[in-house]
Amino acid sequence: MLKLSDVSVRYGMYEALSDISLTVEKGELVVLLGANGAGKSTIFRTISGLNKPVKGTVEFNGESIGGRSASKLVKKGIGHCPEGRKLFPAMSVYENLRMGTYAVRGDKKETARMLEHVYDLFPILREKAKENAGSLSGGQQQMLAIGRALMSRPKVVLFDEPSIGLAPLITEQVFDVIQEINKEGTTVLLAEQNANAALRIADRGYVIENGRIVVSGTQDELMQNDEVRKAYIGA
Amino acid sequence: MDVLLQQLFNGLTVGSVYSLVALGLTLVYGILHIPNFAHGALYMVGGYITLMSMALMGVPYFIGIAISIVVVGSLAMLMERLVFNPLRHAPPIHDKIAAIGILLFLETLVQLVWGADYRAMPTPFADTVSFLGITVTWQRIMIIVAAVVVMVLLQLFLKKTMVGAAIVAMSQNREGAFLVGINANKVAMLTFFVSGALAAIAASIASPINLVYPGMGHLVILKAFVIIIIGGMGSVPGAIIGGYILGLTESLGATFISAAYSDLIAFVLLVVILTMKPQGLFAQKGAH
Amino acid sequence: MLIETKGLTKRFGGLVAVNDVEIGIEKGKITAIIGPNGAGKSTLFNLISGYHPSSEGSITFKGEDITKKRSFNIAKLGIARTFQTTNLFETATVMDNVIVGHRLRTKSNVFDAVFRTPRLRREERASRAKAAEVLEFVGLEHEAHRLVQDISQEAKKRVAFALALATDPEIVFLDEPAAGINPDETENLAALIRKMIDRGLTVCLIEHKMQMIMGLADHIVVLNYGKKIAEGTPEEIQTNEEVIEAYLGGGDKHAEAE
Amino acid sequence: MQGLKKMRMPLIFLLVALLFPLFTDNQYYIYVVTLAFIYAIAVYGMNLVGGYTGQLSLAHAGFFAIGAYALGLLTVDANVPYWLAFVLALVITTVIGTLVGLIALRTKEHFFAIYTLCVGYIIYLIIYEWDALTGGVRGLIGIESPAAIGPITFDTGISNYYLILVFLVLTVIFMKFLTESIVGRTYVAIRNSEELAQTIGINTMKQKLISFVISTFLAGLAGALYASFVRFIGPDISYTMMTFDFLMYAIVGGFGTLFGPVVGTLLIVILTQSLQFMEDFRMIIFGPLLVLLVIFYPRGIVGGYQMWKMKRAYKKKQRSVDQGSTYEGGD
Repeated sequence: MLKLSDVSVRYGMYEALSDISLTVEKGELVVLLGANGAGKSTIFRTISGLNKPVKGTVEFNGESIGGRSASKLVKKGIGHCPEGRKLFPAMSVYENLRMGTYAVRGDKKETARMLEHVYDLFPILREKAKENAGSLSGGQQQMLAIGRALMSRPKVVLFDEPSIGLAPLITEQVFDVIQEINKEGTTVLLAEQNANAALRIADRGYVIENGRIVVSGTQDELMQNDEVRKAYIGA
Repeated sequence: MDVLLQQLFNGLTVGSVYSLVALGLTLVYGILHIPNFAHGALYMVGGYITLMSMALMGVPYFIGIAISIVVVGSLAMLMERLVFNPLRHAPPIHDKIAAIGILLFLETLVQLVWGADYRAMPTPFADTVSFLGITVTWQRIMIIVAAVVVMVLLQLFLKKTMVGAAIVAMSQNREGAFLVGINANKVAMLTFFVSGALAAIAASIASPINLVYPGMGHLVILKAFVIIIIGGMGSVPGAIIGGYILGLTESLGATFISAAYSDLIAFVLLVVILTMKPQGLFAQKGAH
Repeated sequence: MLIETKGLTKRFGGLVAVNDVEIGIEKGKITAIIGPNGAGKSTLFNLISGYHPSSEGSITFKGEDITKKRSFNIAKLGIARTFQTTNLFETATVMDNVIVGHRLRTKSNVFDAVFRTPRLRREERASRAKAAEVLEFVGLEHEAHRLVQDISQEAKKRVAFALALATDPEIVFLDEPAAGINPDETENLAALIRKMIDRGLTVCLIEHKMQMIMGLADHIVVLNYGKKIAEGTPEEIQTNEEVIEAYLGGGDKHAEAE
Repeated sequence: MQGLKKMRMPLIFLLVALLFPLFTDNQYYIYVVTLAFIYAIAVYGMNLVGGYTGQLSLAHAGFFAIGAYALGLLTVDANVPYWLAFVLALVITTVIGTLVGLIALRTKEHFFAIYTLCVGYIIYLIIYEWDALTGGVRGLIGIESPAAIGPITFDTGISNYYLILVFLVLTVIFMKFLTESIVGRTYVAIRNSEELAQTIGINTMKQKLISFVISTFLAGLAGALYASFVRFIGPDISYTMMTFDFLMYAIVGGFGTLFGPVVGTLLIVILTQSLQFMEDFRMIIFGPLLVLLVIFYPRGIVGGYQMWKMKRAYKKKQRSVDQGSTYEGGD
C-alpha cells in the first residue's frame, strides 16, 4: 500500500537518504530502526510530504505521491504522528483532537465517532479534554499526538519515535495502543530507537544507518541480527 | 464625577479602536512572526476607502465599511503574497524594512490620489445622547458596540470554526499544523485578510470622531505595537485587554496629568515594561 | 581532570533536563557524551559553556569554579565550543569568519581602531596569523578566500572548528560535529579531531554516529533522562547492560533471545 | 600600490566632490549636495548599528534632532560660542544615546526595532509639545552658521559645502578604520549570530552598546551640522519618516557596506531633488523599490558591486592556480 523506490533526499549537499526502497503492505506493522540522525524522520517527512525527494518515487495505493504537499496527503489517508509531538500547546485536548480532523472536516458524525474511539483508547484524554495540551505530562502529550493523528481516519499512520522521553512503563502502554490500532486494520509504520520494544509488536522491520537501509527482515530475523546492535551502539 | 465618567467612556471608545488594530497586528505576528509596520497604513487606507466610497459613490456608511473591509483585506492579502511570503526565509531585518517600504508607498499613494488634507467623515450617528449625567454622540456608543460585536465574532470564528482554528493552530505549532493538513499559504493569506479587515473596521468607526488624513495610522500603529508587547505578541486576549487598558489610561492621563502628553503614556509604559522585562510581559508560550 | 562537574542539575519549568550529573574530562583525551534523543547532552554543553545558568551543582575548570561565569568569560578561560548548526557568516569569506575568533585575546578598542595604534596593528597581525594557522590546521588554507556559502557542508564544519581553535582554547566542545555530513567525510573529521588531541588539546563531543565514537573516544559518558547511567571505555560501554537497554530498549523477548 | 588601487573609486569620487563647486554656479545644486552629505553622516550612524552590528534602530531621526536642537538652543538661547556649543551638542546626544542604548539593547530583534521606534516617537513628541524650550511646532529660527576657524569663515554656501565635506570624509575614514579592524569585525560577528559571538568570548552587550553609542554620535553630528547649515529646524526632523528616509538611503546604497550610505544618500537625494514632482511623491517609487531590494537584492548597490568583484577575483585566482579546472562555486 506504501512503496518507496530508490528514494534520495538531500539537505543542501548532504545526502540524508540514499536509495531507500521499502514497502508496507496493508494491515502490516512495520518498524524502522536506527540511531538518532540515521534518517528515520527524513523518511517519514518524505512520505507525508514535508520533504521532497530528489530522486525515486513514493507510491501510496498505487498512486505516485512524491512531492505532493502535506495537506493533500493527509486527505488521502496518510497520518503522521511526528517526532516531538508538535501539538498546539495553548489549545485544549479536545481542540487538538478536533484539529486532527481538519483535512477531512465536514462529517460531524464520523468526527464524533473518532473522538469517542480516541477517548476509549486513551481514557486519560477524556478526563483532561478541557485542559491545555501544554499542561499535560510527556506521556499524555504523546497519547494526544497519537490521538490527533488518528482523527483524520488515516489508512496508514506514521509514528515517529513515540517513546522519546517516556518512562518504560508508559512506553509499554503507548506501544500496546499502537498494536491495538494496527489490529483494528490501520497500517502502521513505526520509527523507533527503542528497538526491542518496537520489534516486539512489529511484523517486519528495516534497519537504517547513515541514510541507507542496511538490513531488513521479519521480527524474528531482526531480533537475532547483530546489525541492529551495531547500528545503535556501534558494537 | 461626571468628568471621570466622561473620560472613562472616552477611554472605552479609544480602547475599542486600539484593540481592533492590535488584534490584526497580533494575529499576523502569531502566524508569521512579522512585526507588520505597514499595518498602520492599512488602517489609513481603510479610513479613506470608507470615506471615498461615501463621498464618490454615495453609498451609505455601512456599505462603505463593507467595501473598505473587502478592499483592505485584499490589499493585506496581496501584501502577504507579494512581499512577506517571498521573504519568509530572509534575515529578520528584511521583513521589517519591506513593511516600512509598503507603508511609505501606501501613504504617498493615498496622498497623491486624494491629497494631504484633513477630512471629516460623515456619520449617521452624529446625534448626541445623555445618560448618567454625561453627554456622548451615538457614534461613540456605536464604536464600543461595533468593536465588541467584531471581537465576539472574531473569537467565535477562531474558536468554533475549523478554518479560524487553523489560524490559532498555525501560530502555536507550524509543523503540527501542516501535519493535520492545514495549508500554510491559505492560512497566511486568510490571516492577512482578517488583519486588514480589522484595520478597516477600526478606521471606519473611529474616523467620524477623528479625522481622515494620510498620517492617521502612525500613532495608532505605534500604540498597537505597545499593546501587543504588553499583552504578549501573538496573544488574542492580550490584544483586547491591552487595548482597553491603554485607552482608559490615556483618557484618564489626559484629564488628570496633561492633554498634550497623553500620547506619551503608551510609550512611557512600553519603556518601563521593556526596561524591566526585555522579553515583554508575557513571553509567548509553547513552541513554534 | 581538566573539567569536573558535581551534582550538576538543570530544570526547565517542571522538566529536569540534566539531573545530578557528575563527569570528569581528562586532559589530552577525547571524551564523548552519548545518549538517546532528549537525554540532556546539549543542555549539559550549554551549562558548561555558560550559555544557560545551572539550577544546582558546580562546574570547575582546572580547579577553578566557573559555575556562575558568563559564556564570553568562559571562552576567555580557554573553553571553546561549536554548535550543531554551524552559524557561520555565509556571505563573508572563510578567512573573515575565522579572524574574529582571536578577538578575545586582543585588547584593542574603538580608539585603537580609529587611530591605528601600534597595539591594533600588532593585534591584527596576530589575529590574521592565528586565523591562517588554524585554517591550515583544519586543512582549509586553500579555501580561505572563498565565501562560506560556496563551500561544502563538511568544509563549513571545519571552519567552525577553526573558529573555535582561533580562541586559543585548552578544551573544545563539539556538538554533533558529524551531523549532516556524508559517511566518507565523517572519517576525515574524525582524523581532524585526533589531530587536535595530538596538538595537546582536549576534546569533548556529542555525537550520534556510534561507529565514529567507538573508534575515536577514549572515554564515553552515557546520559539517559538527564542522568548519567554509565561511563567507561568504548568496549565497556558496548557491553554495558544498562546502555544496551537505554538504546535497544528493554524487551522481554530480547532477554529470552539472549 | 595594492591599497591605492583598491581605493581608486573613492578617490575619484572625492576629487569630483572637491571640484564640484568650481563647475557650477547654481547655489541650489550645492545646497542639495551639501544636504545629502549631512544626511549621509547620519546614515553612517544607522549603518553602523544596523548594517554592521545587526540591530535595526528606528530612533535615529530622534538623535539627529537632539543634535540639531542642542546646537540650536545652545547658540540661540544660551549664546554659547559656536564650536563649544557644537561639542556640547555631541556630548548631549551621546549621553542620551548611551542611556537609551543601555535599556534598549536589553531587547532583541523585533522588540528592539519597536522599542527604538517608540523612543524616536517620544523624542518627537517632546520636541513638538515642549513649546517653552523647543519652540514647538514653530521650530527654532536664526541658528548661527558655523563660527570662523581662524581666517576661514563659513558664511557662504560653498564654504559650508567644504566644511561638511570634511566632516563626511572624516566620518568615512573613521568608519573605514573601525569596520575594517578587528574591533569592527566584532560587530559583524554579533550581527551574524549573537550566540556564536558569545561563545568566542565577545561581550555582546558591551559591544552592541559601543556601536549604538557611536551611531547616535554620528546622528547627532549630522543634526548639529544640519542646524547650522539650514539655520531653521522644526520637529519634523525628528519624525519617524526621517528615520525611514535614512534607512532607505542605507538599503539602496548597501546596508553594512563602507560606501553604501554615501552612494545611496547622494543618489536618492539628488534624484528626488532634480525631479521636482518626486519631492513629495518620491515614495511611490522608492517604497516599492525598498521592497524589491530586500527581496531580490538585499546587498544594495555597493554590496552587489563588492560581491561581483570578490567572485571575479576568486575566479581569476583559481584560474591562475590550476589552469583548466573550472570554478564550481556560486549559488
